[in-house]
Amino acid sequence: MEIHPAKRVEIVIEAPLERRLTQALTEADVTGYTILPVLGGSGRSGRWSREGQIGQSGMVAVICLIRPERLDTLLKAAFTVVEDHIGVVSVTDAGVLRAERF
Amino acid sequence: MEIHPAKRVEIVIEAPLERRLTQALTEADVTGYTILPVLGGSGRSGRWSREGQIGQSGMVAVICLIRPERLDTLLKAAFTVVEDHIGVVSVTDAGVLRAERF
Amino acid sequence: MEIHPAKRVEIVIEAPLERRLTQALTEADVTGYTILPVLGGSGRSGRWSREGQIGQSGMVAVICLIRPERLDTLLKAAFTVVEDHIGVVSVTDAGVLRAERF
Amino acid sequence: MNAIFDLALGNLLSPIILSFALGLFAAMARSDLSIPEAVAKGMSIYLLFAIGFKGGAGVAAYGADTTLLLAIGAGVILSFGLPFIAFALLSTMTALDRTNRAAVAAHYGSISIVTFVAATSVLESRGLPGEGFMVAVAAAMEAPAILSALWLVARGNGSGGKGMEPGLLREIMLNGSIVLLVGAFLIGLITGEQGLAEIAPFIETPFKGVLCLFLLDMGLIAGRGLRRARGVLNTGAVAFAIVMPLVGAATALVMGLMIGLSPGGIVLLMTLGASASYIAVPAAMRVALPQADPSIYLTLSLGVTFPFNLTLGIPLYLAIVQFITGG
Amino acid sequence: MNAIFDLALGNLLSPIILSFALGLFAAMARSDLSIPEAVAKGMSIYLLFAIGFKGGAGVAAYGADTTLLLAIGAGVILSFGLPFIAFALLSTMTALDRTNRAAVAAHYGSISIVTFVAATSVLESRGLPGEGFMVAVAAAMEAPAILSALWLVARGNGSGGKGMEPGLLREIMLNGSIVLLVGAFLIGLITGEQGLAEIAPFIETPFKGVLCLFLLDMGLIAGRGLRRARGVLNTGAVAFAIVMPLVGAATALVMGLMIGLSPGGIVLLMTLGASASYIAVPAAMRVALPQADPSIYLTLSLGVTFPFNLTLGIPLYLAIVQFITGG
Amino acid sequence: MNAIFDLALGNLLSPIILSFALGLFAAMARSDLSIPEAVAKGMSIYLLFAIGFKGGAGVAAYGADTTLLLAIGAGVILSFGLPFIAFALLSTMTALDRTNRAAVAAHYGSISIVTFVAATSVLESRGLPGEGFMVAVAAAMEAPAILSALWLVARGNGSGGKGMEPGLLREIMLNGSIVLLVGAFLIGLITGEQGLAEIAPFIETPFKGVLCLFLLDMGLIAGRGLRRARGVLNTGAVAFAIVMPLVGAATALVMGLMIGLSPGGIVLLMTLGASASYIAVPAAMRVALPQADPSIYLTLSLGVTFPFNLTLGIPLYLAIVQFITGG
Ligand SMILES: Nc1ncnc2c1ncn2[C@@H]1O[C@H](COP(=O)(O)O)[C@@H](O)[C@H]1O
Ligand SMILES: Nc1ncnc2c1ncn2[C@@H]1O[C@H](COP(=O)(O)O)[C@@H](O)[C@H]1O
Ligand SMILES: Nc1ncnc2c1ncn2[C@@H]1O[C@H](COP(=O)(O)O)[C@@H](O)[C@H]1O
Ligand code: NA
Ligand code: NA
Ligand code: NA
Repeated sequence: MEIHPAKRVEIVIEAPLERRLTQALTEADVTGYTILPVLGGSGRSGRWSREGQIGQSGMVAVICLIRPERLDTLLKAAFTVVEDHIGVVSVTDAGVLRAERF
Repeated sequence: MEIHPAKRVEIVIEAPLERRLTQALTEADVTGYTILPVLGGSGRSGRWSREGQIGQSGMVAVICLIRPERLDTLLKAAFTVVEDHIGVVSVTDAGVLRAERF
Repeated sequence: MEIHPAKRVEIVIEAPLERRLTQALTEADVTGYTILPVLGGSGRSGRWSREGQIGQSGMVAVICLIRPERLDTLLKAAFTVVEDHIGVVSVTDAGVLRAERF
Repeated sequence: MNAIFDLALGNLLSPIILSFALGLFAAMARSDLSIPEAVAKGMSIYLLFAIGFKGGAGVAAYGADTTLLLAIGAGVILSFGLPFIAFALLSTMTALDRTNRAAVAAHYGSISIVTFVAATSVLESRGLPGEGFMVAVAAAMEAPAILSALWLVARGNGSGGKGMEPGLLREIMLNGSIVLLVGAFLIGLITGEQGLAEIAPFIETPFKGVLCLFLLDMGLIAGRGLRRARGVLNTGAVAFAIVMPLVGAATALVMGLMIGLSPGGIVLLMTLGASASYIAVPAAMRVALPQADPSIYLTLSLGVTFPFNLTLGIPLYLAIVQFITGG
Repeated sequence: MNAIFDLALGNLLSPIILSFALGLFAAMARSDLSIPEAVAKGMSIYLLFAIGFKGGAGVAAYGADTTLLLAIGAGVILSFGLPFIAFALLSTMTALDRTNRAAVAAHYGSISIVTFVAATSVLESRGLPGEGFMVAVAAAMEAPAILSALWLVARGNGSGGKGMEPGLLREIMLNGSIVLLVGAFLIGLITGEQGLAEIAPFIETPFKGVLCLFLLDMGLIAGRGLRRARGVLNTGAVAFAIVMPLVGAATALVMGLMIGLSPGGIVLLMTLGASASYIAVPAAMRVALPQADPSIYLTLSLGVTFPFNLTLGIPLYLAIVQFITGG
Repeated sequence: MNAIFDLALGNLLSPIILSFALGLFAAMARSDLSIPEAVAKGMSIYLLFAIGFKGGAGVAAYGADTTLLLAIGAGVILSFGLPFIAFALLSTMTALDRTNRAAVAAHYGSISIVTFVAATSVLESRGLPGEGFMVAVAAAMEAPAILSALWLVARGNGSGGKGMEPGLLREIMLNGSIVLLVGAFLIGLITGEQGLAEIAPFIETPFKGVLCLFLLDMGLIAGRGLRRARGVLNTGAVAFAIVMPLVGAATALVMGLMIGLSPGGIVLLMTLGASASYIAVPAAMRVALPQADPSIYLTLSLGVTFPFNLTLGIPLYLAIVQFITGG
């Protein structure tokens, strides 16, 4: 089966910023992403767990598959939101099965 | 530690098809996979969020680690299920720690 | 945007061992990780689903982004916990946006 | 006419409908108010269990006769038949393609259990309870409509669906809500009044309150759907979503009178005929007719027909039955 | 004998047991009916809190004497001792290896709080309530069995477990369900009848209904386990899962008579002896004895012994006690 | 003085406070006891709906006069003003930077609805209920404090926040808990006593019990926070978290007397002034002041001030009001 080259970007970000991130992505014309729940984690700002939270706190993971040439646009858009906040952004080389899909 | 080459396939698919997908995988002798919940996403068919759903709708992410030579078998099996439906299939090069495990 | 090389390690492990794993990681000075919930899966020890569980059973996926040179330390720490148990450990080449973050 | 209006107003100002309206408003205003999926599912399990159990205990207390069988028969015929009417209406009122028309039609043949529950609740406060076995009729009406829709698609030279996938029928019949509803009905039937006495403080006392919170969630979901569907739906489709429940209710009214249901029972059958599914059928459509667009059938069913029935439909059906039966 | 049979039948036809049966059926038939994990956990928290609180308030109302201490002592001895009997039985009845035998044995020394709750519920409707402090006995029996199992493995030249990992004992003792049960017991003890009056509408009124839905979920889980375990389990293992509760109940009967419990209290102690854990112990086994196969111990405990106790066991234990004490 | 002590003790030994203490203990002892997020959220939705509805029905029953408007005005002024007092206190008592001081200040201007609910519950059992409309006052006090905090940061040449991001104000005002509280209040107001009668078995009967389990969860969360915060917080900050509620309560006392609230109403206004937010404000701070450290403001608000108000604060405020009003 033909596999089309792509980049897989994974953004772990605070839940209250989710709406802002997807909006920034949409404005940058990145309309393909998947949002996964996160149970807990640890980073520079210490350890946390969803069970120790009330309300809309906690984090989510946003996964974007994107054409390699559009990676920079995506990262710039994401960065404006993530910048001041805790969270990580990672990129992996990937392939996608149905190219018309993204 | 020795790392064995593998492919990591990530399939985002509608929840009502989960059973069909894992069945197709099992029939193709792919018996290792992990299923993650998905909170929401966006793609060609627009935006959705788990909170806007009733019943078994929504999507799940199925992750398979597989020997590189078996990738095509897996993709073909997955494709028969995913074909008509919304969702994405992506592939990444990976390594696995315990080769006897897959 | 500058992307720093990294390794992305994904460990699928039984939930009752989560605390032990994160402790082992912390002791090995790996303080960055994200924990995702897992709905179900299949492997050498058969198929399971979170819905078929009571209490703290089930699995979680722990994702670590780490500098390539520290990969071996991480894998050794993880291995002491995962060793006797069911689960998988996979590694992918990745890049990270904010290097000071890990 | 005035009576209908008063009834509708009284209905509109009940905590139940106002909770739905609150949800609708919150979603429209893009509030982040949300009810966790697990809690919503828990509440729907509670409601299905309670309504099934009470129905079964009702049959155990007052007995069942041939009307029970006739009513189930009528329900099955409605569920099989209404999709054809819906399909025809959609062909004239909208420009939807065959697959989407069939998918929407399946929803209107099947039923909405929450609308049924709301009608039960209204009837009880009016002292006009329907037959206990109407719960079984509701369960029997969930699935047949799906088969009609698949047949409608297949007839159009299979351009859309792959026909009846093996396993799908079984899956539809063993759908969680059908199993729970029928199972609770049987438990109520077996344990009867004694069983009801044991668990009444659980399934009767807080029932209306839980229904409020559940409808709050339904309002949130419907509101989000409507917000997204702006522009997607044209007037024809929206008109269909209001005409079709009236057609379904009218058909059900005739059948209810023919088989001799009580006034309350007729109102419930009309409500079933008028209501459209948004749980069982959408899931089945994703498997059987993936080309059909969920935003069309969900918005019509949940965004238009559901609130219509809840606010105007049920009082109207009740008033009509009261007028006809001179109640 | 007839009395036992009638009792068993009456028990079988209660909404509680029928809900369990419904879940079992739905899972066996592969219905997609399921109760969200969070809701099931919420219900178990409710049940533990309610049962603990009521026990504590009961002790506050009627006082506690040395029987309380004796009963807790008896419970601890049972929990430590039963695994050895279970291990010996498994050695003769099955071909399981040492680790798996020890793991299964741990489950049968420990207890199932839901079985205990169901027994309480049956006793109450028979007007034969046990001592309030039996809740404390239940809590005391959760953990010791795990230590016996680890010792049994370690004795076999450590071929299986790594012995007692540091932190594990603390983890077992501070297990969520033990903390909640004991904590609620203490709150009930401290606030007494006044506290009970304040929250009785929450912890007493809907109790049986919640138990129904909870057992529906247990039925679903047990059914899924049984479906998966087909072929894995042989006759010997299944026979063990029915013989062992009888042995446990008999041992508990003797101890209960010796320490002078009330008839209701004896039935509860027998139920504790007869029941097998499926929450605390499985989690501990995954950490301490990872080589043991969960599908063996979970299926025996949850798939065979749990339904056996619920349907036949409890009525049997009650009938025996009534026969002996002439009740 | 003795009366205060007795009241405090009586309050301490209620199931509600003991449940909180149990959660605190379990978290401190690192038990794995936990309440699923979805269940906790479901309980908070229940509590908000119930308290809002009861407040609205109360206003419908007894009417509202200008005191209602005065009370809302007083609440808004308190919410706007208290952050400035808090900011000044923090400047002298701690070495926190400007952004963190502003973030903490926002929490103390806003309110904790659970503390409010607990106070309502205490007042009811003392036969001293406050005005129904105090719920509306609570809702009105949620947001203004956030604006004061943002202004405090902006004044310090914008070193911390980016000012008022577009959309944030709307987001804060349409925060789920505000919408639910106000919405339920309006539903209660519209449906009045009849509506209350319909759903009272749901929103009144189990209320205290649900509050117990909810506070158990709050105890778990507070305990986990405290465990993590060891060392992070110094004496100055902790002292602030006890002094500030007293200052807030005193300010509210004066305003409550001025606008002529009932004794119960004054206690509620004092409780609102004394309590600190841990739901709405933290989420807003993550967006508006991301540089502020959540572990500081959450620990002070949830780990120190919340338990202080629950155990000592409320009885104290009640005793003071009884002393002043000669009640
Ligand atoms: N190296 C890492 N690998 C995986 N996840 C991380 C890593 N660093 C941070 N995270 C995630 O991002 C969150 C915030 O990280 P930080 O901004 O470093 O406090 C953490 O709670 C983790 O969920
Ligand atoms: N480019 C993408 N990156 C990540 N997830 C995607 C992408 N495209 C689609 N998805 C996921 O697949 C679902 C269906 O996509 P689609 O079939 O394009 O409507 C979306 O809701 C997303 O969860
Ligand atoms: N090849 C694989 N790909 C993805 N996940 C796997 C794979 N093998 C095992 N897993 C996950 O690890 C769990 C335990 O696997 P095992 O130890 O093989 O029984 C499974 O239930 C899956 O969730
Ligand atoms: Na219908
Ligand atoms: Na036992
Ligand atoms: Na305040």
